[in-house]
Amino acid sequence: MRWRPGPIVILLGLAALVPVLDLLLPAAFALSEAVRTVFLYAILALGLNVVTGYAGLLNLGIAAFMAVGAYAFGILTCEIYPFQFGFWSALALTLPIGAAAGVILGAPTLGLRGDYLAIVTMGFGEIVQDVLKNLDSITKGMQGINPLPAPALGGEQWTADDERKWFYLLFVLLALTVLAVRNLERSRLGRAWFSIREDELASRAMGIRAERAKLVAFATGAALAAFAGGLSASLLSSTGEPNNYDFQASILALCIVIVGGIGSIAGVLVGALVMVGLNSIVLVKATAWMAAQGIGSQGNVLLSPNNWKFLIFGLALVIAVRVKPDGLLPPRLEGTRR
Amino acid sequence: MKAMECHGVWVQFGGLIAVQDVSFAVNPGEIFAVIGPNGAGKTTLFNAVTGIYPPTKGRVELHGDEQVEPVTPRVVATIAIVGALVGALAVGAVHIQSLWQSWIIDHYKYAQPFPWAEATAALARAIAGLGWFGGVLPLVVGGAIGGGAAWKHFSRARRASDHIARTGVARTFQNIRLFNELSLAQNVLVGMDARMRTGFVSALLRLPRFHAERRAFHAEAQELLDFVGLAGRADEAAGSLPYGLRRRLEIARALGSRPTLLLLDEPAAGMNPTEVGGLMALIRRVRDRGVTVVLIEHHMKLVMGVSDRIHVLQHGRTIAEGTPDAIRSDRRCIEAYLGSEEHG
Amino acid sequence: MLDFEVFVQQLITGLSNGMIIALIAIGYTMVYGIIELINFAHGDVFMLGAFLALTLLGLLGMESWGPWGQAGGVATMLAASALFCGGLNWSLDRLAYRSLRRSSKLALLVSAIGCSFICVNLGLFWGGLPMEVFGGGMAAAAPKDFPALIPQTNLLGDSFIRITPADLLVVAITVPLMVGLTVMVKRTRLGRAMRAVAQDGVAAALMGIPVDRVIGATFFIGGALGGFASVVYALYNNTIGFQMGTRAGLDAFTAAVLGGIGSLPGAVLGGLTIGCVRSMSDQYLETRWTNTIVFGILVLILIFRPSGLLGAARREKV
Amino acid sequence: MTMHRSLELSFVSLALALGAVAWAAPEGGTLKIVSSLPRTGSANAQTTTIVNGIKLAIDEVGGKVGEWTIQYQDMDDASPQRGNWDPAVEAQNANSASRDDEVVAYIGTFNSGAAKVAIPILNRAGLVMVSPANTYPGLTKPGQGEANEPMVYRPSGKINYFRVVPTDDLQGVQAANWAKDLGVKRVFVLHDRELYGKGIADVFKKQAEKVGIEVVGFEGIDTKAPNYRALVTKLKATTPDLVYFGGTTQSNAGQVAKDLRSGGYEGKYMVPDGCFEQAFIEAAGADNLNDNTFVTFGGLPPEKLTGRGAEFCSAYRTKYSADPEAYAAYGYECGRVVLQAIARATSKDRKGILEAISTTKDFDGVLGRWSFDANGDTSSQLMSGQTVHDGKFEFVKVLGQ
Repeated sequence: MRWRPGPIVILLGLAALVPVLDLLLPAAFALSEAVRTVFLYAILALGLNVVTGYAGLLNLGIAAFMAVGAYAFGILTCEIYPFQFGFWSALALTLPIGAAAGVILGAPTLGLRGDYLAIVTMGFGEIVQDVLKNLDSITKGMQGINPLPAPALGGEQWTADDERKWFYLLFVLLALTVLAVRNLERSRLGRAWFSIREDELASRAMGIRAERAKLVAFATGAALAAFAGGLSASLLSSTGEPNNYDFQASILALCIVIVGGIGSIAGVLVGALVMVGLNSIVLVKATAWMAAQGIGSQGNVLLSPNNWKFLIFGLALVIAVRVKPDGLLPPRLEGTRR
Repeated sequence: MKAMECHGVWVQFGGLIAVQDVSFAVNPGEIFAVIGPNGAGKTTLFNAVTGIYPPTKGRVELHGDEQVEPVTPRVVATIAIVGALVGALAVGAVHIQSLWQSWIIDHYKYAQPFPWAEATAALARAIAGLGWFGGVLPLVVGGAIGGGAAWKHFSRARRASDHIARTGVARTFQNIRLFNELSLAQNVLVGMDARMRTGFVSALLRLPRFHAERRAFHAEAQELLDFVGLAGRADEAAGSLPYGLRRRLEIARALGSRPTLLLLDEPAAGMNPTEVGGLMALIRRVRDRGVTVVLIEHHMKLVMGVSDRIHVLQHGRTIAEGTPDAIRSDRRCIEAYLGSEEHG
Repeated sequence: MLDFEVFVQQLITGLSNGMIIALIAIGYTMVYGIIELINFAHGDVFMLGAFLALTLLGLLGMESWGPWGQAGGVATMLAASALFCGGLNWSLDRLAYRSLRRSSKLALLVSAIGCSFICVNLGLFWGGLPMEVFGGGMAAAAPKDFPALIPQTNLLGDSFIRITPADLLVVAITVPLMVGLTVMVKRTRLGRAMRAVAQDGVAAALMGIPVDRVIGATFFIGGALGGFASVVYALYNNTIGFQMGTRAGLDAFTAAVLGGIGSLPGAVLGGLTIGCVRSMSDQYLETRWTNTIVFGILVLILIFRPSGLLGAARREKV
Repeated sequence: MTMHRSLELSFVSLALALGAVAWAAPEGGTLKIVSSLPRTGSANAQTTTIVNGIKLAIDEVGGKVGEWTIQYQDMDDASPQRGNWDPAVEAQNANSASRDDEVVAYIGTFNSGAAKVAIPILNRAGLVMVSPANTYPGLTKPGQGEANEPMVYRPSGKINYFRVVPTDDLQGVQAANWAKDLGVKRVFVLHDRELYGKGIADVFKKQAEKVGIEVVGFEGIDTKAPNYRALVTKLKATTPDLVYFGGTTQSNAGQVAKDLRSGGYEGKYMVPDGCFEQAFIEAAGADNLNDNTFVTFGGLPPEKLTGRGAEFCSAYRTKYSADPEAYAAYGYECGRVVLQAIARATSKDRKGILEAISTTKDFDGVLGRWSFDANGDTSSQLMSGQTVHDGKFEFVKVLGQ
């Protein structure tokens, strides 16, 4: 059989070319920075895809795990705490820490039916924010933790200015995440998740340990979200404030997964590109352009382009699922490639 | 030893008694049929046997064993550990700020080396100094909640269907429950899951052992599909399969776990006479693999043709049991069931 | 004041807040019961209802009406907001949800999230209307004062325990609505049709029930309750803002789940529970932990009662 | 005019893109000022007035300083799905400003948390940043915030961050002193758990204890709650004669006021400059505030201004047909500081303008006459106290005198 590149390979290949493209474009149109954000959200959404796409567990609090990762990374690395791990070891630690957080939330609640679980995860998202805000002697409350280290490779310390290095670091980590998720998807575990999503009762009757498989899905998703959180904190050199990881962030991740094509890795990548792109490329550039053209007036609420952002975002969601209810790149039949 | 025994099984939903004091035993290697008019409680009985819900009263033994996960020391230890962890979490949650204070804030001066030994000792002292109200109370309350939840979880899962399936009991469903979005091969592979050994890490990293196991099981899945007559369609979606063949796939999936006991819930429903003939042959071949078969069926030709013994239910009660010939001539059975079936 | 008085006062506050939550929660639970959709836009439809009420109040100049006139004004606002929210909810179903009935539940959910964003933006525009009640439109995003048509004076004179006309209004509007709704669902043809569709849409369609119409009616009734709730909320809290729907929706959905989703009495019980837990936690613990405590209690209850307080354990047909 | 400019600009960009001109000389004569503020969502009301202030300052000089044309770009650091400032967007704004060589000044941010993200990025690029709204002391003042602040914001070792607003540590102290003067004995302190509100409430509490006011309670509220009746019941039981709320209109200062009154609390209510805007009075309802609400503000209120300030007020009224509010004045001041620095700068590039801004001395601004100190803070310690009378803010006194 001849090997033909699948959509995942094509997407990642195109993404790798963005910095080259940037060399040709004027500075104002540089894309690689926005694409970095796409990468981060893609990792987060891949984590959510394991939980919601594969195992069928609606998780509305994935951003909480991102917060756990970001704050764990912050506390482990920042100079105002004694731990002061380096970038790599702290980033590696976000995975088990995220997984542990996933187990702590998941273990007591996985017996719940779909939407009950959704509300519990949403509540967990609120709790994490509250805890991060209220335990201010530990988490610095609303101040966020900064500065956080950038990676050092080959004895050389990066700064936030090394844009291309950052771009390719995130690119490689995203590719590794894709590979890991794909490996899980095409294994015994992935099959167990699919069977639970389709018919939990039947898969139990076939001897699938549904609780355990769900817990693993939950922990995997949480670990990936925490990983994305740690990375984003390092990229910004700050954990930001707890509010940055609120319900809205979880919703964005969910929209990425569903608009892209639930249960499909390529779909999640496209979804991240479309949703984050809409959010932080198209809308940003469009409003900047409109402002530059002198369109818009502060006196009239309708004439200020910023006031339309919610509407455009919402319409985009409604239209996207209307036109493509299964997402832009829905999964092909599992296993037809084996 | 019997392959399966029911001792005075009752199943009750609220006020409705679906199964009432049913007892029977199935010998290893036989084909045993449970028949009865609609609403006689056959499927409910199957569900009680396979752990989808527990019998209200009575016992179901599989291979001479009740198949309830026993309360072993290991289970007790797990519950205790969960309780202790939750208790510790509760203590931590209540005191996290003061503990952090005595561990980190009191000892860390910015940009100076951290005195780990000294700080940890201070932390230990702080924990020891929590006292009854601050320390022991949350520990006990948290431990009780955690342990209680763990026990509740265990007792719910004791006789869960996944546990029973893993002891060698497989089944099919009256209203076919395939995984429609998975391929045929994958449906069978789900059935085999209980026998697989690869864990998370070897799946993630695709260690050699992952590949070896995958090859072996994929080959076996093909073989099972051949066995039920679905050769060459391994990569089709189960949802696209014609109705008559879905039953066969369900049987292949059930056989994936190499069960010793197979429960078939109305396997011939909706089949035409030719298909029924093929199914009868298949059931016999399954038995010849050494699998004990228990089936629920309305289709009399099939029941009479393949069964070694038949058990008749009406309104949740046993009315007769015996060989096909005996049942055919049993007056009560004819009145209750066969009569209406054959002449109406 | 005595400790006991403080407790009673907190109970009153909790119950009043809880009833408003319950009224919104019923809208969620009805829609969920019938098409298993967490209607994210519900909270924002509720928010728009409050904006409509404030607009009417400003246009008609209700503040200068006499007490009886104002009572009539409140009735007008209730009717208008209920019709408006019901109609809006119905149109959301018609435009954004109906075509997705056969798609996955999650696509429907995203559509609802999208509608919620759209409604939020409409609220923002609305708040920027050049009307005096909206601050002349200069600060579209600022919270808006909703004039206190119902006074907040203490009916018990100088005592520490306060019962205000606003508290009574909450009771006077919510309780009859809840009773009426329960009767409607239990007794009327529409109610029976709704329950039939909720149980099994396909079977109901086969029996000749116009499923889409029944679902539309459910959206309308759920939305109308949100409309009533928005006026009660506005008269009780006296502030509205374009982002108030998010929080109200979150509380209400939590209440619906706590009580057992799909169950009307469950939604009411859930709402009252959350209201009371909130005020007790504010009083006896710290306000900043209140949210954590509410959700912590939710998780605890769900661990031991996985279908909520009054939800029936659902048995899958095998 | 601007249309023409940007057409020209895109032409140049196009030429660059095509590789026709490998390195075009920077287009002589254009300097860009950008602002990065949360323009989507709930803070929009305040940031609109800031942007109005900046635009007014630029318009006043006719969009030109000497031979140099000033371009202004209003960037949004909020994203729609968050409805609030978004760290990723803020970083993106700061990075794109650093990359664009024509940008010589960065006005922002609104939230101190966003400043923490932006300052180091701009610092490395040597781009000056002037904030109209950040009040978190640690951004500039050593010893006030974390041990590593403010050095961590200055990776290049030089100061590039300035602010025209007084920090929390000044305002909180003045507010507590004023409370003492008002005869307050017992105070209940509330805050919104945000960086600004909690910061100022912490300082207020400390100072209140110092000057002998008993702090009977200190609580962080949930800013999204529909009402605070339960909290008011608890608060009333501690019989305070002042409630201090560290927070803004957006974080529900108005609702707190309402619930205090409807809950039967009859004492005083004090809030910081985040509430010094008409929207606060509208949100709270004038009846709930009249004559026993006290607002502190860094600088003098519009109607007390003379000279420059008076001109600003009348110009603002003419242009936007509304009274300038606290943030409008801060925004205007930022704009003017930058423009004046451009005028004074010996070389019209980032370095020269940064230099010029850091040497701003005896600036005749709408907030009084002030200089930037060694940390980048305004030297103006002028604080005024307002009360609400008849639905309007009314100047009471200059604080600290």
